[in-house]
Amino acid sequence: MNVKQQDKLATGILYTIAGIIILVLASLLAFILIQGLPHVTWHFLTAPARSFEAGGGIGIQLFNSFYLLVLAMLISVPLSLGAGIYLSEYAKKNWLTSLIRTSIEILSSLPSVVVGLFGFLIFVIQFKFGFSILSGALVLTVFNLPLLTRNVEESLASISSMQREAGLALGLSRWETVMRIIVPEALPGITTGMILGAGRVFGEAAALIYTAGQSAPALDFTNWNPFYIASPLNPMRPAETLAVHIWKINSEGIMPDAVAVSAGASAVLIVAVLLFNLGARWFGQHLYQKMTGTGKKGA
Amino acid sequence: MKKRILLVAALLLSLVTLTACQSSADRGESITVVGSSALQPLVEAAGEQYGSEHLGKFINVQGGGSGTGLSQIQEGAVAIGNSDMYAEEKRGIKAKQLVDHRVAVVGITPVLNKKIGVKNLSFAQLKAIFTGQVTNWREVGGPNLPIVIVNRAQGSGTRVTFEKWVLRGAQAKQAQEQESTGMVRQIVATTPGAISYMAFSYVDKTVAAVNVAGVAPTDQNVTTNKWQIWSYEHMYTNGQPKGLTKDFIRYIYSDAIQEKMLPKLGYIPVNHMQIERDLKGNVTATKGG
Amino acid sequence: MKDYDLTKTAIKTFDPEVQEIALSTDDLHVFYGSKEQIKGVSLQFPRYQISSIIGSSGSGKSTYLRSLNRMNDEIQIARVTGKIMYRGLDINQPKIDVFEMRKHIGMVFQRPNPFAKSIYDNITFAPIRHGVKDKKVLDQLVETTLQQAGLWKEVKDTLHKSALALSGGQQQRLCIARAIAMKPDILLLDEPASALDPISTSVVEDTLAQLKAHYTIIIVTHNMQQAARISDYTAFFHQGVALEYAETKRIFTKPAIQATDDYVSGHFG
Amino acid sequence: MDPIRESLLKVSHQAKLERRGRIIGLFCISLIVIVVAAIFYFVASRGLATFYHDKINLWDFLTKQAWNPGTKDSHGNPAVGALPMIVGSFLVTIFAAIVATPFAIGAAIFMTEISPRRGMQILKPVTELLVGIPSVVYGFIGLTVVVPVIRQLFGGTGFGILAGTMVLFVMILPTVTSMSVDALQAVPRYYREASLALGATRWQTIYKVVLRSATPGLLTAVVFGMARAFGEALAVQMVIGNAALLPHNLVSPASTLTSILTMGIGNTIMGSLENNALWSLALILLLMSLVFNLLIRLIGRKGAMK
Repeated sequence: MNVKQQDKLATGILYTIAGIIILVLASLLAFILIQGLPHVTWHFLTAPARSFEAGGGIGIQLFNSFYLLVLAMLISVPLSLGAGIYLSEYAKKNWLTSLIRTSIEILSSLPSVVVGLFGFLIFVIQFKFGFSILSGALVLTVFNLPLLTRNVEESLASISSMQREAGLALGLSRWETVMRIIVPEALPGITTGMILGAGRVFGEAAALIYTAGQSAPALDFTNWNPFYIASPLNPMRPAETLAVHIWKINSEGIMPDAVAVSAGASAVLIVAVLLFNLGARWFGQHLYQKMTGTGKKGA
Repeated sequence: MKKRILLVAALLLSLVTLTACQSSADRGESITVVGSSALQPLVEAAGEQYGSEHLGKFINVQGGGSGTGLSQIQEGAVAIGNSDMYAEEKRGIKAKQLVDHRVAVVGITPVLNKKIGVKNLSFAQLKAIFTGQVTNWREVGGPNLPIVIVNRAQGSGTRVTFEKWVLRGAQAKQAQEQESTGMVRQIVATTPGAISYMAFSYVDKTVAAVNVAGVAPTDQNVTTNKWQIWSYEHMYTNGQPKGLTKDFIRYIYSDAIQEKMLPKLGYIPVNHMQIERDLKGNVTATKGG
Repeated sequence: MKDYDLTKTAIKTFDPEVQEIALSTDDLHVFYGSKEQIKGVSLQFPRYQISSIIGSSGSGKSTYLRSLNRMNDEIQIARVTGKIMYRGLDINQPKIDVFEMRKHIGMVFQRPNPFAKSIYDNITFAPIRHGVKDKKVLDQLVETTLQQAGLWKEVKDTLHKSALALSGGQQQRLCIARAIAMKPDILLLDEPASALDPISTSVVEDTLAQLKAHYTIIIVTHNMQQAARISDYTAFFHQGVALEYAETKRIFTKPAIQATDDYVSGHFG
Repeated sequence: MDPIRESLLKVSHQAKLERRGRIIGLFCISLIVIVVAAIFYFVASRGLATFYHDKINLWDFLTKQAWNPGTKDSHGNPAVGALPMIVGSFLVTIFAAIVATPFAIGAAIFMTEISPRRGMQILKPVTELLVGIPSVVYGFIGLTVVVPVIRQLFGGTGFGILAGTMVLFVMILPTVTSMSVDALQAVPRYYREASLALGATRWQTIYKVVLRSATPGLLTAVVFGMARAFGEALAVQMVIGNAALLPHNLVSPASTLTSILTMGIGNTIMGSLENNALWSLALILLLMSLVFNLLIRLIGRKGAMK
């Protein structure tokens, strides 16, 4: 076989591989959507769940997922940004830093159930937050911080050190240089990481079972006073999320339409992740343009 | 941008602290019930109904398993701990300080994959199957098909009850384990030669329940103890219940729950029992019988 | 490579009464880890003059320049000892506010490094952060600095376009404009023309000649013709030592040291 | 007095900002360090209690095959042999990596070398979307699709190492792919140009130049994927069968450290041997993740030296 044929063959194989991957994903998506979408109605999206009768919806779970996501990201984004900046800009290159880095990375491959149990013992019991959105958001923060921090650090490190020198040579502090020049430039990378993190938050079940809880008490959508117990904004109420709901009905569901609810909820979850993905990407691009004054990424 | 994020975070944190400090009067009242996944549907349904009848009062129900329920109530982290077994049966639990409320009875039946076709098994056969002495359905009057055992997780209430009355102290064969009844049912339904066990309420058309020693798995047979594989569902409180906890437990014992809701969900009301069985398995007739 | 006697040096000194000194170093040493990069350099840079530093690659000329406004502080393994005298103060000591100091001792780097922002923002960014808020003042600042850097005509209609869209030469002049927008006392340039084509280079050189009226300029270059063209004084570095420092004309016509002679006549190494 | 000289001796606004920024950063990183330390302490203290408090022999724990912490064996010792789970975890991880590597690297080559435009427009969003699918859904699909198919093809129950491998393969694919893309993109363009200019075909260039110089990065991607696979719990638990038995073949029910851990943790009482033994499994997971990490570093260092 001569080199030309080899080249053709290899290209063919690569096309096949790319095709297979797309096929696998397409069939995955199709499977979830075809099974689930027929069950998705406006009623399904807004009605509260029923524990043992047919006809329940996922309204509260859907809201909980989003609220938890927002809360978790509000806590973890600034923290990971601060930590990532510290690691990439300030930390001395010594054994202590590398120890910290290593332990953060190890934490990121810990099974989420271990993190969930840790959160349960610390936040739910020790801090007496109970099964609540707050406990859930905190445990998701713990769960997500290593990944986000690493991502921020890597994104910052990928920006040329010449940019830092430029800022410093103008008499700016390293902090201001990083916050106003390096971070905006690293924004696409940081946003991608945040999106992936948010996707993990949205789909996480194991860590939430013991922290945000598995019950979705009825919410009073007319009362937005965060102190009222049935208020959607109350961070101290238990909140079953969509992923936990899927897990629960798959394992212990006794409602007659459990299969349909589970399939429908999975489809909604996928669609939500997809929409979120696109939205965050658009937002990141928008922010990047606004902060750097560029139409497109420069040369 | 950073400042804004920090500001929002600070606001939220203060909000949270405020919320935590607020008196219970303006934010309603709630208790948390944790534990046995077998009892979870009942308490959840009852809690929902209770909440709709008592405005501003909320019952939060969590699963997690009997072990979680017992250890949480022992630590005083929750108001009620649900369990499928007596607290005394679980190692590491100081049962003395806990108050037992037996709110329902659940019968547990062996279930088979429908294609096996075996209708009746003796206790000896069941024991032989689950200890691994018998590995083919042919040996117990079925088709020539290897037996696939599906267990619940070690320590699960359903498994403890089943092994207590079927194996009677013998060591179970190491086999597949599943965390939840839903998974077990799905696996038994789709795997040729599969056998497992589950609460009556979970048995549906996809799996086949069998008679044990000629006794059918019915509520009626449980109330007379002719069907021996059953357990009480316990709601444990740490000390005598007070306030909302007490009110809710009383509500569970009310006719609205016991007579109307329990049968619909597949549980047997405690006062239907014609016998009483204590921790050691001693059976005595009750007033009802 | 020939071995030159590093102890034999010819360093010009100035009489402060006659010539005002903008910046000077006294026995400056720079260590990267355990390696000594600069081995005790003492030089005086006169005010409103262009001084250039020449020498082969690895002679330590850039390292020396970077320590003048303490950019070497940002390299963790670097350690600088000796005195850097500026306005009667040794600025190589912790109590000196390094950020304030860098406002007065600006720097332009070897490769153009504009921020990923618009041309306008590139220039106004630092002044705004240092407290200039008035829009009119900023507009004026952008125009004057760009004019001083010889870039105004080319970009005056595209001020709000990304600076990254400019050519390399334009970017470098923008960086110069950005540096002088801080109205520094002293401008340090680290081979500012090394990445540029000949035309851009000559524009940058013209720019520097004009800036000389208001700024003290210290420029590192590997291009001897450039040093000869634009500078008033020239220092020759070799292996971390300043071997000779004198009027530029003298360095290129009658060097006092053999090494300098070899270097400027192309027989070096 | 010289105002510039004066200002040099004062603390400037920027210096204050710098100090504040450093403190904020330090605060964030300390918080993370505290959390990490707390989790490590937490897992280690409970995981080690099995050996100190309950007097289990470490060697027995690692090599014995019987896992039944609630009961005692013939010598009166609790049966806590974690070997089946350790073997199971390693098998699914290694197999998943073996299957995923060619696909991931192939896809990465496609995206960077063959058809960057289409690759980046279709394949990249597609792989990133895969990351967003929750593991519950993967497990659900594994249970309803993969397990029956395996049962049809190979007999048995369908649960086992093979099913776990298939599910993990799809789960780690996006991670490995996107990291491989990064590794390939890091190869300077002039390497390729030089090779092509010398008359090499595209495939020769990819194979002999690009892949070779990206090897450390690609290895890192694979090891990272393995670390992921090792720690995955819910999805694997749904398809592997969770039998604490040494697997005889790829289609007999087996178990992993995570599956046994996740399953048992709700049914045991804090402080009991059953519970401690599960935390010992978590400790093994933690240590393995340390090993994977060191491996990644080692590869990185080798790559840097080249």
